[in-house]
Amino acid sequence: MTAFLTASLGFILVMLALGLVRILHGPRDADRMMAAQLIGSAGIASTLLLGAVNRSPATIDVAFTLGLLATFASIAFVKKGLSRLEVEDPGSAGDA
Amino acid sequence: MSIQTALELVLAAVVLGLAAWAVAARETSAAVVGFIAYGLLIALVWVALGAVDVALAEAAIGGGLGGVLLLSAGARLRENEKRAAAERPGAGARLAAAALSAMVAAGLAVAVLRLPTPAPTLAPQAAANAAATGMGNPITNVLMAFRAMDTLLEKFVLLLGLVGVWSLAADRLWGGNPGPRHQADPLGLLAFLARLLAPIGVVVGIYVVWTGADHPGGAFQGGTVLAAMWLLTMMAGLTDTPPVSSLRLRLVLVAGPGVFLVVGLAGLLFGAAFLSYPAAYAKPLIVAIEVAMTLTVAATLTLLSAGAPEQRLER
Amino acid sequence: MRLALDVLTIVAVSGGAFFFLAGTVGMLRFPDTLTRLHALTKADNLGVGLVVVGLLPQAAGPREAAELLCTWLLVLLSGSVVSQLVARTVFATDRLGDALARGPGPPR
Amino acid sequence: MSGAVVFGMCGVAVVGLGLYSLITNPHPLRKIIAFNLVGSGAFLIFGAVARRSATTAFSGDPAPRALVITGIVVAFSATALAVALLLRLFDAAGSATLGADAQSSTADDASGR
Repeated sequence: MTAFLTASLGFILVMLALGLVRILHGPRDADRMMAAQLIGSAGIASTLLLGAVNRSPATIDVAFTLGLLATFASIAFVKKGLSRLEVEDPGSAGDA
Repeated sequence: MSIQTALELVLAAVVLGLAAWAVAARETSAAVVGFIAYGLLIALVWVALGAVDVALAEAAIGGGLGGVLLLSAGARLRENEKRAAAERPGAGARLAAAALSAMVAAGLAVAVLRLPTPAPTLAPQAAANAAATGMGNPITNVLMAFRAMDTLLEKFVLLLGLVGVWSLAADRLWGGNPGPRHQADPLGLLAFLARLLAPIGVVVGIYVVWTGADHPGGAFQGGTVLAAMWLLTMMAGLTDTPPVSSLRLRLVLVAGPGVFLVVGLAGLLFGAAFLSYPAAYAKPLIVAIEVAMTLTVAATLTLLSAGAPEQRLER
Repeated sequence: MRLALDVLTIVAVSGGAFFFLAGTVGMLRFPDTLTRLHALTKADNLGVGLVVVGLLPQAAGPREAAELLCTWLLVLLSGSVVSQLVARTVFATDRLGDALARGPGPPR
Repeated sequence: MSGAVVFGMCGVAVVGLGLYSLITNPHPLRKIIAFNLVGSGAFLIFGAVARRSATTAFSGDPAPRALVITGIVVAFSATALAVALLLRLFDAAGSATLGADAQSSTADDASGR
């Protein structure tokens, strides 16, 4: 079983490495951010598999923390994207 | 070459690729995204190195708070891009810098490869003295007992950093709330996510602190998760940062180092030395310090990410 | 029993790996941002989900199993909401781009 | 070749990359990222050193790891301070570059993005 899990881990890592190409190419920032999110998800799955291979239950806590925070940067990205649009679009400029 | 080494090589190559991208990317925003992905993956490297405690800290800071900090700064500095690019050093200077960096790296590589072969380790000593604190996680023991002075001073560094950030406020804004007020639809998706995720995250943060006594985890990691959740509610427009003149906020900020210092001085008065815990009360004292430290870390990291005061104090 | 559980692990983890493959290929080959977002969500939801399902039989106890499931639920929740937000940003940017391309003046 | 060597070398390379970027990249925010890369590489070297002493009983030396956790938090606070300084400089001077003629720029924000 360990051999199979290790092989799957390697496969997902290679997929993750291929995801780098999208970060490199873009062309938009949204594409790069999505690629980073894909890398985050693959990182979570790899962490879980690595924990199963090493038989260290505490590793799940790392995956859990990553799951909680992996989308954090995307949220900040969306916020900054939307705020830029609001600045350029005078119709929705509000002061509250 | 075993399959495990192959895996490690792939992982190291991906991490290096992301680091190289963060260095070489032309646009700053692209470099920031590369660095965020790097921060997410470096946690995986720490798991592979068997250091789950560090992986937790790196996942929380590198994946969460650091990315938010750099992304928002990058968005505000967008206008700066062209001006900075004009100052790019010439080919000769870049070549010299590359040579210097390569030399430093080569020196480090030699040092890493020539480390003494029966590797010196403090792990047996840390395990042998674990009974003195009653906690099973050697790293928590090192942080809170064996090298408690480092941790105490590090708390002061955090606080000094925050004082530095706050002191950058314009005079008329002093005492106001740090960072810009985030605008968001209170019934929108982001607010929905914040309402759902933040309570879960608070539980996770407390769990990480609690489990840190005997398993990987601890006050830093838990406090960072709490900070991220606070920041999330702010980004969703549900709450605002507290004004820096708030007394309650300042009490929370000094709670960690304060309790630590009081316990340390008590050790000097009643025990053997500064920061020595009496054996009977070692664990409750350490837990008390950790609770106070968690609150301080959470508040400090949140406010460090929010930045200097930018809103006028409302009376 | 053990054998059946191991077979479940192999099937589910392979399925998860397949969806990571699909997500990555989609991320690299799909023509525009929104279709790439579609590919990303497959890896997010099904990739992580199937790996979690596959690791459940290998978990040491109920606590570990519960943590595994919670990890997946977290990824599902935040991944789906953030994908929505990204899509909205992309839409809004596209609309703005169209408006700029049309130039000032009343729309015809 | 063990994990300690692989990731130790990875840390060495990251330090080299970060140092190069710290020197040559003109954008101050990129210098901050580079500074973080150098720090991260140094932490990785620490992690490799801690990993070398791994035995069946211990996963490695806890002392360097505790240092790394301290270091991560300190590096974050230094980063936050640097970012705050940079944003303040940008607000005050209208540009944020480290060159000698940084003050000569004018506010030409009317031209748009």
